[in-house]
Amino acid sequence: MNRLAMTLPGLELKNPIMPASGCFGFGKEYGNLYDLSQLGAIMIKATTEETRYGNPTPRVAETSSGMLNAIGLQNPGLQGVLNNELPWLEKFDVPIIANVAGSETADYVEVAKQISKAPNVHALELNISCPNVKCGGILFGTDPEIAKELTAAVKAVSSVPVYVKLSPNVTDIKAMALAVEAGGADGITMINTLVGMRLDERTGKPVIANKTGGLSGPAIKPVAIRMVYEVSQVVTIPIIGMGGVTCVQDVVDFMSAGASAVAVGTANFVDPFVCPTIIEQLPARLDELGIDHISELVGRSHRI
Amino acid sequence: MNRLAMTLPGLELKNPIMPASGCFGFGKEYGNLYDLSQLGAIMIKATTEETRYGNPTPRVAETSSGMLNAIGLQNPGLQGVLNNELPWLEKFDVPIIANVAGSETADYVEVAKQISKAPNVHALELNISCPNVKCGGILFGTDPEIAKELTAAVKAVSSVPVYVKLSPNVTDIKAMALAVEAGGADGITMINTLVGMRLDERTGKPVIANKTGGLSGPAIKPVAIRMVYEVSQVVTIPIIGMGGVTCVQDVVDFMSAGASAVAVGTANFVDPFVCPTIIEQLPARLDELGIDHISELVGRSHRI
Amino acid sequence: MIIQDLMIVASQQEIAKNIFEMKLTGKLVGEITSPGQFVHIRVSDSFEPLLRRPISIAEISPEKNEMTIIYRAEGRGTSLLSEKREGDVVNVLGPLGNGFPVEETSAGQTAVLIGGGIGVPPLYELSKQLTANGVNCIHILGFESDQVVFYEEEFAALGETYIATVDGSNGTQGFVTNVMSEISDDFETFYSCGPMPMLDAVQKAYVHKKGFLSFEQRMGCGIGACFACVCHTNENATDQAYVKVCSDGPVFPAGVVQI
Amino acid sequence: MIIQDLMIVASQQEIAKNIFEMKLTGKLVGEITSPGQFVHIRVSDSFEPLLRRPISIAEISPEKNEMTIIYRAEGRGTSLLSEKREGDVVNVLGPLGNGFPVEETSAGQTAVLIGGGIGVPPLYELSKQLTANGVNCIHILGFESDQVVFYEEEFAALGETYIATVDGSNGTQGFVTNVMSEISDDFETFYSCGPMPMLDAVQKAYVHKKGFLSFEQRMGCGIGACFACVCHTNENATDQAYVKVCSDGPVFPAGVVQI
Ligand SMILES: Cc1cc2nc3c(=O)[nH]c(=O)nc-3n(C[C@H](O)[C@H](O)[C@H](O)COP(=O)(O)OP(=O)(O)OC[C@H]3O[C@@H](n4cnc5c(N)ncnc54)[C@H](O)[C@@H]3O)c2cc1C
Ligand SMILES: Cc1cc2nc3c(=O)[nH]c(=O)nc-3n(C[C@H](O)[C@H](O)[C@H](O)COP(=O)(O)OP(=O)(O)OC[C@H]3O[C@@H](n4cnc5c(N)ncnc54)[C@H](O)[C@@H]3O)c2cc1C
Ligand SMILES: Cc1cc2nc3c(=O)[nH]c(=O)nc-3n(C[C@H](O)[C@H](O)[C@H](O)COP(=O)(O)O)c2cc1C
Ligand SMILES: Cc1cc2nc3c(=O)[nH]c(=O)nc-3n(C[C@H](O)[C@H](O)[C@H](O)COP(=O)(O)O)c2cc1C
Ligand code: FES
Ligand code: FES
Repeated sequence: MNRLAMTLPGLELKNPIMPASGCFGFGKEYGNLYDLSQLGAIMIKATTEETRYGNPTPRVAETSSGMLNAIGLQNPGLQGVLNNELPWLEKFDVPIIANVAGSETADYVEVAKQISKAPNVHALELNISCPNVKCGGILFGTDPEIAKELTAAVKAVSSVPVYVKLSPNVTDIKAMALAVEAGGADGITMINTLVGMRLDERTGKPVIANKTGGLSGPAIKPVAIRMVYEVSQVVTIPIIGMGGVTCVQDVVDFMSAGASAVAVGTANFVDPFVCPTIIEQLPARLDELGIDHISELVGRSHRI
Repeated sequence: MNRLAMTLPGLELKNPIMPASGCFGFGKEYGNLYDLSQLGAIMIKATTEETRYGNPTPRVAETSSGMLNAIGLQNPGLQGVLNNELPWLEKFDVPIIANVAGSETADYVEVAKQISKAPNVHALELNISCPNVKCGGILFGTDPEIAKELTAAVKAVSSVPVYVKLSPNVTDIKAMALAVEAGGADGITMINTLVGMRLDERTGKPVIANKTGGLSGPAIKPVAIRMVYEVSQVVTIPIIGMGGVTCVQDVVDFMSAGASAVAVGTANFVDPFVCPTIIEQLPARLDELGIDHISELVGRSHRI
Repeated sequence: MIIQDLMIVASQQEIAKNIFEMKLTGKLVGEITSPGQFVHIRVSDSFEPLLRRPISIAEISPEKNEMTIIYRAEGRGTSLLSEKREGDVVNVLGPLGNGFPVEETSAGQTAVLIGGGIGVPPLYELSKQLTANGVNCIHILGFESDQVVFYEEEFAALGETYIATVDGSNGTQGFVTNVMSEISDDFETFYSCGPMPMLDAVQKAYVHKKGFLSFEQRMGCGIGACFACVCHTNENATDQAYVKVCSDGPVFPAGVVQI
Repeated sequence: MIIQDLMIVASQQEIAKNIFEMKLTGKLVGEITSPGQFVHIRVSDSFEPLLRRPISIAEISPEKNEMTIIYRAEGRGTSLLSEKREGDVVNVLGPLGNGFPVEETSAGQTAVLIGGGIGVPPLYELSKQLTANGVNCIHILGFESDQVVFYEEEFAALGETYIATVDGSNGTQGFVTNVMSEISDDFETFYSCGPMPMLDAVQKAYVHKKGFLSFEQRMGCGIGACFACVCHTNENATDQAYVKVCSDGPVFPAGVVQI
């Protein structure tokens, strides 16, 4: 028995640890550092229909126990990803979750339809929550009805299960979760970044060229845990949790809150080996907690 | 000329620095440590009509660069505050901002009416945003229409200007700000805490008895700065900014974002002398920035 | 008076497994008024970890402006504290709270001091002051195992001392209550500090005696302003009556606080 | 190969006002392939401050497994780094990026090395390697004032060295461009590192020469995965063409990057 294995829609995970979208590119750079087959899965950088350059620089700024980013969905476009990025990843024994983005429903549908056919793409992650794209994107992530319709439209064309990534910048995260579940989502990934800003100490102007950026890192973990805790009690589809994970205890916390798997974002920049390190340390932590299989952790915060 | 003086509705501030509500009790404890007349103002702990014990303990938990609290509006009740707390503060030359809370409109109105008559209460701060009270409270803070009506009802009875304290746990902070402005608010104070949770590392259960708590401290500063930046561009009433202030640069940042004064919350627990220290250091920082009067900072992030 | 003092580490020593004894010098020591008071320590210059850590004062040497604290390096705050070296500066707020009333036991009388784990430290200064006053002190100290027993000899030098360990690796096997049931109850007062279940058991066992218990709660400010550390009292049935552990306590007469 | 190495501080010294020279030993040194590569340093064991800091490699001594970095202690990250002492461990990721192409200048030819402020350090190892190859190096180094000038003698030992300071307190008053306009342009290549406006001026002044510029950008990962550090290139008009400073650079041939 593999005590770390988890099964989620479309995903047979050796372990529940995967790098989060946008924090791991398309895997190449980290693939030079370690064997990517160790990972439970890989969430690749958002893919849009056309090539995107993204926002002007500076695109990142540091904050207390966190960072802001406004990359702006830079990516080589659907064809670039299909032709140059995904094939390279085929040599690893690891399922890919393709992060799909766009400005309107038609874009999402087109990308979803085609990318879901790639042999190593086992699931889609609908990025309806990126705070750094101006047109459209933000609406999808904050209006339950629109999110539901988009989910349904993508589900209709996707060859693989569809996870929807929720934005924390909403009044009622449960309503958003229930809406995408009703739209047919097979799972939820959460949370994306909180919208934040840092000002230059001297000039008082925003440090990031895009002005606002997405806050990630340990600073947001309490918000993420709370949201996973709330959402996991109202939906029946599984959750991949994220937001500030840096160590094995954070993984235990997210799974206790109700996540069935956990993604690691910003921490990859601090320690490029963070994912394999966590995976290596998980069994010992389960022993300390007296737990046989990692699935026993899921939702224990609210189980009686 | 006092280069730190700021004038806001109801408030002649020697300097724009004041302790935030709930982080300074009713002033007595800090009054034993330093002369409270140094402060620009004092925001006292939330007052409700009746005496409240608040939530069970544990009520606080630490997080990365932040903390969670779920005090639950413990306070001696309106009569207790009027009879025992406010009179003690009269010996200091400092305007008091009374934080008013309740479960329904009638409670708010009653407290506002009476407490606004106290001689040293120069303004009210309507706490429509406390995330730790179950009944009612949370609704006021997230629905623009209800917030507007509450503001209008309190304005109708208050003898002093009314500031409304906004919750960051909303999809559209600008809509909330515009609503309370339309309801007649004289100013806005922001932000209250983000809703978060911490789990016990071993048991996986919430550390805080109330389960969720309000996240405060440096971790939330980027969210607060972003919201002040956004709101100050759509309202004409002044903003008292807060969220993670620990040092003189944070004050510069909040005023640059668009705040006319700044409140210090959690940092009082870390350094009880933080407010007088910041006040003392402000003139030198203005010199370094080449700024004559502190009001020149206000909104420079978005001024051309 | 409460002051914020930049104290100097005079020494730091691991005296049992993960248990550190730290001696600090500074003018704060001159403000301490009773054993059982505590200090609130900033473990880092940065805001991470954010909150101060409450630690009891274990011994004072006013003539040297020196105090001792004894703490378990457990979470990230106390671990950082344990990395401080002789000569380092530590930001300490204190003295805080109201300690044990030494005057409640008179010369010639007997007092029983019952401590559990990291509740033991404040009893040391208490015992020193009581014995200096001519009080006969009996110490009952409970620990997990012999590995984490500390100050056994120091207490023994002041009076009769019994150790209880959960695994029996030192002294009586079991809890302080196992020792308590074996000693004579020919004493006037008891003083206790330790985990809640222990305080509860002690209070129940000695319900007819005059006693004082020191409580722990999660803290924010440590000075009475934030209402983080409240406990219900047994005063009335409305559930409205409370005390703050940081400023009203941490020591309360037995029976006052709802356990 | 890029590795994450726990390097040991061999020495740390303030060599000018707020400018620190740190020598680090570890096997990472064996992986360095060219001058102008940089390392990404974790300044704290905690996650506050969160991000690594990119710092150029200023000198290498492969035989000692030692490298030198020179940095200005400015913000909270570099200030923490400046508190490290001999024997401390520093978590270093590297070597990163592509450095200056030494082979682009042949023995007997002349190269002009132009550095500004904290852009000066990588030029030192570059000059050492060039001169070792028989290249004649001319150094033009710009600083704010004499207080922050460093390595003047070290550069002078390798070749002709001109200093420019904004306030004129050392060398020519003004910028590196003031020196550039005075020296002969009888040279084959130029190499430059410093602030954007300086790189821009250098590139414009030497538009007909073969040159290499090292760029700075805010970074996330430092290895090419996060797209934080991109710059537009002059390649086409669609604005889609870009390079990543961390993994494609930081050194690019003059003219490639849009300034
Ligand atoms: C009045 C008082 C006196 C104390 N005296 C001592 C003493 O002399 N020696 C000693 O070893 N310990 C003592 N403690 C307990 C000590 O405060 C905690 O062990 C310590 O705060 C844990 O911090 P950490 O960094 O190890 O843990 P973390 O897990 O990092 O702590 C996280 C947060 O929880 C709080 N916390 C965790 N455990 C406790 C606890 N048991 N009580 C209160 N807050 C807690 C911390 O202060 C911090 O805010 C005392 C507690 C109180 C209230
Ligand atoms: C390839 C490269 C090589 C460098 N080599 C050197 C060197 O040899 N010596 C030296 O003193 N400095 C060098 N720098 C600049 C150095 O990285 C910054 O001065 C440093 O990161 C500032 O960190 P801080 O903690 O002082 O400032 P903070 O204000 O705390 O920094 C906040 C954030 O902004 C980033 N940041 C701030 N300034 C810069 C900058 N100029 N470039 C990139 N990121 C920045 C920090 O890395 C951090 O993420 C180099 C930069 C790059 C990109
Ligand atoms: C630099 C950066 C780029 C990101 N890009 C994407 C993206 O393309 N698509 C997406 O869904 N999320 C993106 N995210 C969000 C992360 O996937 C993750 O949801 C968030 O950062 C919270 O996790 P963390 O705190 O572990 O970083 C990005 C985050 C960062 C820091
Ligand atoms: C322990 C605690 C108690 C608080 N109580 C109140 C309160 O009674 N009323 C209120 O409006 N805000 C209350 N707040 C919120 C603060 O006033 C402030 O808005 C928030 O903490 C953000 O600022 P900070 O990061 O500087 O703490 C409380 C915050 C804390 C930490
Ligand atoms: S800790 Fe703030 S009141 Fe006790
Ligand atoms: S810093 Fe991440 S791509 Fe360059």
